[in-house]
Amino acid sequence: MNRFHIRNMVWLAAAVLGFLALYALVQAGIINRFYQITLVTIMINIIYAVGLNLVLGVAGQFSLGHAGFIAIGAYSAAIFTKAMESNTTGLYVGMAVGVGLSIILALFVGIPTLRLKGDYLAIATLGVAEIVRVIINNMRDLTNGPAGISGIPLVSNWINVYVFMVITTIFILNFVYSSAGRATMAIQQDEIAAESMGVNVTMYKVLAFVLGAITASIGGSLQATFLGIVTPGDYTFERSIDVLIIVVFGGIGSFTGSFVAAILLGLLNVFLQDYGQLRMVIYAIALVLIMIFRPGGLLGTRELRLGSLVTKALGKDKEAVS
Amino acid sequence: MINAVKSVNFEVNTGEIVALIGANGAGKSTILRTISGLVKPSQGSITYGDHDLLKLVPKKIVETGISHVPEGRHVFKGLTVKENLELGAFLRNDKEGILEDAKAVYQRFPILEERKNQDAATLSGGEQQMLAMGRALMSKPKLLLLDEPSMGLAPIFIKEIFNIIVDIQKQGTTVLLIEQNAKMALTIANRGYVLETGEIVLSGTGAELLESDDVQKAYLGG
Amino acid sequence: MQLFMQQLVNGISLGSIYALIALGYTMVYGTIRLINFAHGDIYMVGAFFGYFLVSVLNVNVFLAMLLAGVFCAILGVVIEKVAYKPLRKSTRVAALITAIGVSYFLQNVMIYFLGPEVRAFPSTIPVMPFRVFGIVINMKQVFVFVTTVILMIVLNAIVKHTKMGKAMRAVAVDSEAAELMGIDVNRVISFTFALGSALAGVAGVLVGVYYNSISATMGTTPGLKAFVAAVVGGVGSIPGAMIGGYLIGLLETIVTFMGGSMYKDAAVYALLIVILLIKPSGLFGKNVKEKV
Amino acid sequence: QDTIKIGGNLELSGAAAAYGTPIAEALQLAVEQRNEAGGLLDGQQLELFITDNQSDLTEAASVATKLISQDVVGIIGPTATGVAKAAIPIISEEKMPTILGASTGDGLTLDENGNVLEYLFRVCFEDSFQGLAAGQYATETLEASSAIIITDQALDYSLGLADSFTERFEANGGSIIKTESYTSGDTDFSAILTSLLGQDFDILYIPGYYTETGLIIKQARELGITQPIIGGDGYHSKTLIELAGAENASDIYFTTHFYEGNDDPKTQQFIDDFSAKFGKQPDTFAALGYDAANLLLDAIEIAGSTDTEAITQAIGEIENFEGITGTFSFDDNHNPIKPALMLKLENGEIASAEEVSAE
Amino acid sequence: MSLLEVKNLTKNFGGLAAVSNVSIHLEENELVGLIGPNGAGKTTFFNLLTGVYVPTEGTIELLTDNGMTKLNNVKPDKINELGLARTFQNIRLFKDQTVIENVMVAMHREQGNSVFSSILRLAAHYRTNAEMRAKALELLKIFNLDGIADEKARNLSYGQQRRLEIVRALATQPKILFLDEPAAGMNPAETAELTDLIAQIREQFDLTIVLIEHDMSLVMQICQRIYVLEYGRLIAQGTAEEVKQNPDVIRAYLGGVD
Ligand SMILES: Nc1ncnc2c1ncn2[C@@H]1O[C@H](COP(=O)(O)OP(=O)(O)OP(=O)(O)O)[C@@H](O)[C@H]1O
Ligand SMILES: Nc1ncnc2c1ncn2[C@@H]1O[C@H](COP(=O)(O)OP(=O)(O)OP(=O)(O)O)[C@@H](O)[C@H]1O
Ligand SMILES: [Mg+2]
Ligand SMILES: [Mg+2]
Repeated sequence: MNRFHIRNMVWLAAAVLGFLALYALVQAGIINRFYQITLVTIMINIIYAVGLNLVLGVAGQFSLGHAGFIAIGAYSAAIFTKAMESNTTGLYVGMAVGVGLSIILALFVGIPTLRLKGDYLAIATLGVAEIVRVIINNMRDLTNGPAGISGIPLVSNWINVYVFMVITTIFILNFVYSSAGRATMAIQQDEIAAESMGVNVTMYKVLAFVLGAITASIGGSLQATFLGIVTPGDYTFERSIDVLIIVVFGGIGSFTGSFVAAILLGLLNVFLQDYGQLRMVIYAIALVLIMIFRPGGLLGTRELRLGSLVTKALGKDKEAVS
Repeated sequence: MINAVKSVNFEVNTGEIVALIGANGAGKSTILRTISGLVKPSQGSITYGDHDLLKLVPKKIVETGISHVPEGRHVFKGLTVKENLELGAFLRNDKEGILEDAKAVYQRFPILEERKNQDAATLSGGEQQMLAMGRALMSKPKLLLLDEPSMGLAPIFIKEIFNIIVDIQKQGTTVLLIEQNAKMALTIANRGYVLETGEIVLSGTGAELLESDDVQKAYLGG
Repeated sequence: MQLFMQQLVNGISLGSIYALIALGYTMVYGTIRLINFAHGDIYMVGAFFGYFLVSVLNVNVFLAMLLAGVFCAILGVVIEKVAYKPLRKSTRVAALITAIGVSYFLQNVMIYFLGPEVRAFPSTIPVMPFRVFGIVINMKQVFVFVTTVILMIVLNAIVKHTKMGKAMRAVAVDSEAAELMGIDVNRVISFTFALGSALAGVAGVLVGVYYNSISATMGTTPGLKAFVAAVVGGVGSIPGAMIGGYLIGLLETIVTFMGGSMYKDAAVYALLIVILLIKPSGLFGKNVKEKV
Repeated sequence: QDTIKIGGNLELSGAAAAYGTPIAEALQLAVEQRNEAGGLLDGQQLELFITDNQSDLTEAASVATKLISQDVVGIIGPTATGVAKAAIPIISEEKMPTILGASTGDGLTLDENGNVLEYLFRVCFEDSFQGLAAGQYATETLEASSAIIITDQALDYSLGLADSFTERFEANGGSIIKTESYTSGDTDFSAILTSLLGQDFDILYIPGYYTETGLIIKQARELGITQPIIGGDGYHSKTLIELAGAENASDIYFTTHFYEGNDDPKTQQFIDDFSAKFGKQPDTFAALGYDAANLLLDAIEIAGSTDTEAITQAIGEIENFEGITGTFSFDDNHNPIKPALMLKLENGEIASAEEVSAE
Repeated sequence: MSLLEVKNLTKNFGGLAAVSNVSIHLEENELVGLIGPNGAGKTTFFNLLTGVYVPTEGTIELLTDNGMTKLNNVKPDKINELGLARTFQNIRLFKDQTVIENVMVAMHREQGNSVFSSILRLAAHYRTNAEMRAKALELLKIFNLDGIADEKARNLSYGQQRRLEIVRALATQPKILFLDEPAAGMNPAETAELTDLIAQIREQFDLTIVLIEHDMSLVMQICQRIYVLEYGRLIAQGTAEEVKQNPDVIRAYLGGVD
């Protein structure tokens, strides 16, 4: 209990338990191949949504450019995984390169554009993502153009996706509940006041944006190596909107909400698969109804704070500091 | 659900100035918002002349001659001072009369005339307060609801505001006034009510309340 | 040089289409600050409505355009009442998601009932090309251009000089204060939607006639481009929407002319970003100043 | 009695809905006809599961596993090459016989190392085949020596055709003067076409779908571009002519899979049946889908069981399958061996149809 | 040398000179009033000093460890770091954060560069966090806000919100505190209480305080010196007594005696 706090232990325990539960279900064949795809899709969506929630819910930056960063991660993973001798190494090298590129792009784009407000930022980031897609589309030597890259070794499965989901979530949550996170949140509430209280607005905005880009890119890498194919058509602005829907549906600013929403929408999708052409109609109606009856999202801004729940239950909230 | 206002009974007679005073959060603004239809009370009734105000939407309430200067000014940002005043006269159609009334507002607040074509968003706090007041006057109200009209005003303008209130009373307008500046308010008011946590705890003529020990202690700092 | 002039004509015709859709976009945005993602789909419904009038009922195109306008106005008002009104007090992003839901709904209902295929709109306006200084211009181009300009002027007059226009601007800024002025906020918003959607309906038929091609997904791309046009021009500004439309139309054409056709979409977004960086509220947008 | 379950992994919504939907319809028609004719394997009825993959990669994979978990014995689709690729790892691993209707992408039936994917077949020829055939036709029959290509840059199909066309056209001594591109969904091509006005060329090669190419033809002809226009099977729809306008649809050539005007009674019967059921003319996608479906159904009958291994084997061994899109067998790469047709349009009518080859 | 030296400060908005050629100085531990009719340029003056607006002309210089440092063109967060903090005329709290979080945001610089320790949740993170919390609570206590430390700021009454703004500004450990109409919306009893508090924190934190206020009882009672603005220009300065007698001030601001 010296270097780590009891709350960390609680979260760690929860993550391990979750893993074991899934493992058992997969072994027992209850989570069959079909549900594994659903499971992985949900988990990757969680990675995307948690990142976007940091940008939108905490920093208050309305970004519609998530698809661009996802595409970058996906393509670098695709290229490296195919090119390298060891596919697993390829994935991680590709992921690292994707993260690097995403950071560079996020800085390059973020520093000038993050001073835009609301919808203006949204359309500007959407534009950036579309530019990324057009470039990918036209760099046929590297990316194989609109046909995309297929035959990517299927290195990812539910296990490494789960691990990355846990890591990115913990990382982002810890950031949110740090002093820096508080400052970022303050910027969302009132930029001028935050600045006058000594908060470096540009830095924190860009930081949140970059973190969002990193997670998007990681998610993209995982998805590419799970599915085995990447095509530019898979990263249109509609992909950004899908992620946005998860975040809003769960409750902007609520990370628990993003989890719940990703799971529910994933299951809704499975349920709707049997409805053929009606499926999108039903989905659209569901979307409208959900927003009408729960405009603040499922959980509003509420959060499941497992750590504090347990420490409270143990009655050692105060003295656990040592 | 917070019950901002519990059970409040009071009346305003035609031609009167009635002051509502009370500490922060007592529910004063909520009462005005209920009268102008911005919030609907859980129970009770508000009648104005022959009208049952609870049955009317804000637009209809304005049509009956009620005008509300809300807390926090709520000027139309992005529109000029002039356009703000024109919106105050939204339900009127007498072009000449509107022009004349705008002139009268400018006369009372010369700074507004100087800022005529300026975006209301960039007005100083006090200027916005004056604009909100001027805008309400543009509708030629029969009943004027004022929520802390002197807030943020320089002493010289506070005097002006209270002069205006007395003036328009003379012209036949009824005024329901919320003020932190209880002394001034009670001085010009015919009657007053003291509100605490959603309930009326005291009422009387302006002079009576000014004299009251409770009021002295709680609201006049004396 | 002559080729370049010809390209300018092409750019202006294309720009007219974007401008036409952008006008309705910007109207709605200007009043309730909602990115009405479904606007492009209302335009699509308008096109289909016109298609059935013209090809099944043999209605005259101009009448069809008018009727499509009326139909879409009603549709717009219904959508607003059902889907957007309940969300007026919630976050803007929530309303945006609803708009996206409505967009998916319209598009997929049309696909469900009419199929995803492209249909040919009967060509009813004669092409009648004529030459001015060696540049070929046809009747359709003239028609679209003139319609767009007229609509822009009419709309601008409504917003700038009528009582309703003033009410729209007041509602945009502070709907509660607007109510206190005696403005019927619901009616103003309905009116805005009716007008914006009517424009979309007219545009739908017009584009159907112009390109003689319609499909359930026809609204997506122009919807997005029109949105970009509205932002470039400054959302809420009616002349801005038109200028934005023309700018994008011209840019696409010029980029293609210079041999960069594969990058024309990227160029449009690059233009958007550059303009926003220089003027964060678009060319004609009012920079809403915040008093500290 | 048990039913025999057939799956459809098709684009009913999303970007490729216009191509997946006719295949789904043809599939329905084929299954319905077979059921009316008494079903398969001693009167077992067929049950069809068509699931929408939304033209989305992940969905296509998900739908594939879902169909497999519903115990289908064979799958038709997906349609778009990219979408199909997302489903391939799964059907290969699960050993599910799959027939693609209109996925023309090169090498789709082969794995990364060039080995044939055992369970995957398609009834359409490859992009390169069409491109080469068109290149050959342009130089040999039309005697063209210079060409301009306009591609849909968002469409691998279009780029694939353009590549192989270029290869053959240049090999035969022609030259490509210029390449322009547009994006699927565009409706205004005047800028591209105007930039061709001053150029001297013999033909235009515009591989793409009728959705856009119909408009390109119209706008080109209206601008006074009179050169022959050549395309691929994406042109093969009545809508192309409607979009272009009959008066503009002249001197148009395209490679395709079948000719609705041929006197083969099978073809005419199909057209009648399809029109009767869906109230519209079938296009190539429908024709290919119909062949894919019937091929699978025949294979089940031949296999004599619903064992997927047996069905797979039966598909591979089918000889001279008599389809709407020609009579064919599969080559070693599971591509159909059949000639392409080159159709020519004059005034919106098919004026001629001749067999072409890539040789 | 003065603590803060402002020379010939001017700010134009289009044709309007909101602040025009104003020179003032502030000494250590002073309590200075800034008054003037509505629209005189008081808030704009604060905005210039705290970096929200960039001056059109003139200089602002602050005494720091490196001598007089020019503040023109320095960004607000840097100015705050140099020791200037403020409250706002139109309350600008972080409404959806709790009272104590509002204060802790203002203290974030203190925690130094510990993003790393935070993300990894090292024990150090919890320690500094607890320390900050304790410190924030102490400050809240002075203004009698500690009882509602975990309430969302938006739920506070107007008077409480004004006080929280002061606490938040204090938490940045300023040398100079600028208060823009701290008593607006308060009744006389509440104003009197606030007056005492302001005097008290000046003592306790060894602050220089500048306040804009229209409530003359407050201004006259505690300000050692007063500057008066009208139409952006400095029209008078001096002690409360001097200013009160000044005919220009009476004409422009106080109004004639009734
Ligand atoms: N929409 C609302 N939701 C919840 N509580 C509310 C709402 N509006 C007002 N309240 C609460 O009702 C109470 C009365 O508020 P009101 O604004 O009427 O007070 P007031 O007397 O005008 O105070 P002040 O002098 O500060 O303006 C307050 O405690 C306030 O927090
Ligand atoms: N951004 C701006 N653009 C244009 N004019 C402005 C801007 N900001 C302030 N002004 C004008 O400058 C003048 C000074 O405004 P300021 O807010 O400084 O006044 P103030 O002295 O604080 O008044 P109050 O006591 O009413 O708050 C006002 O007349 C205002 O209209
Ligand atoms: Mg109040
Ligand atoms: Mg001020």
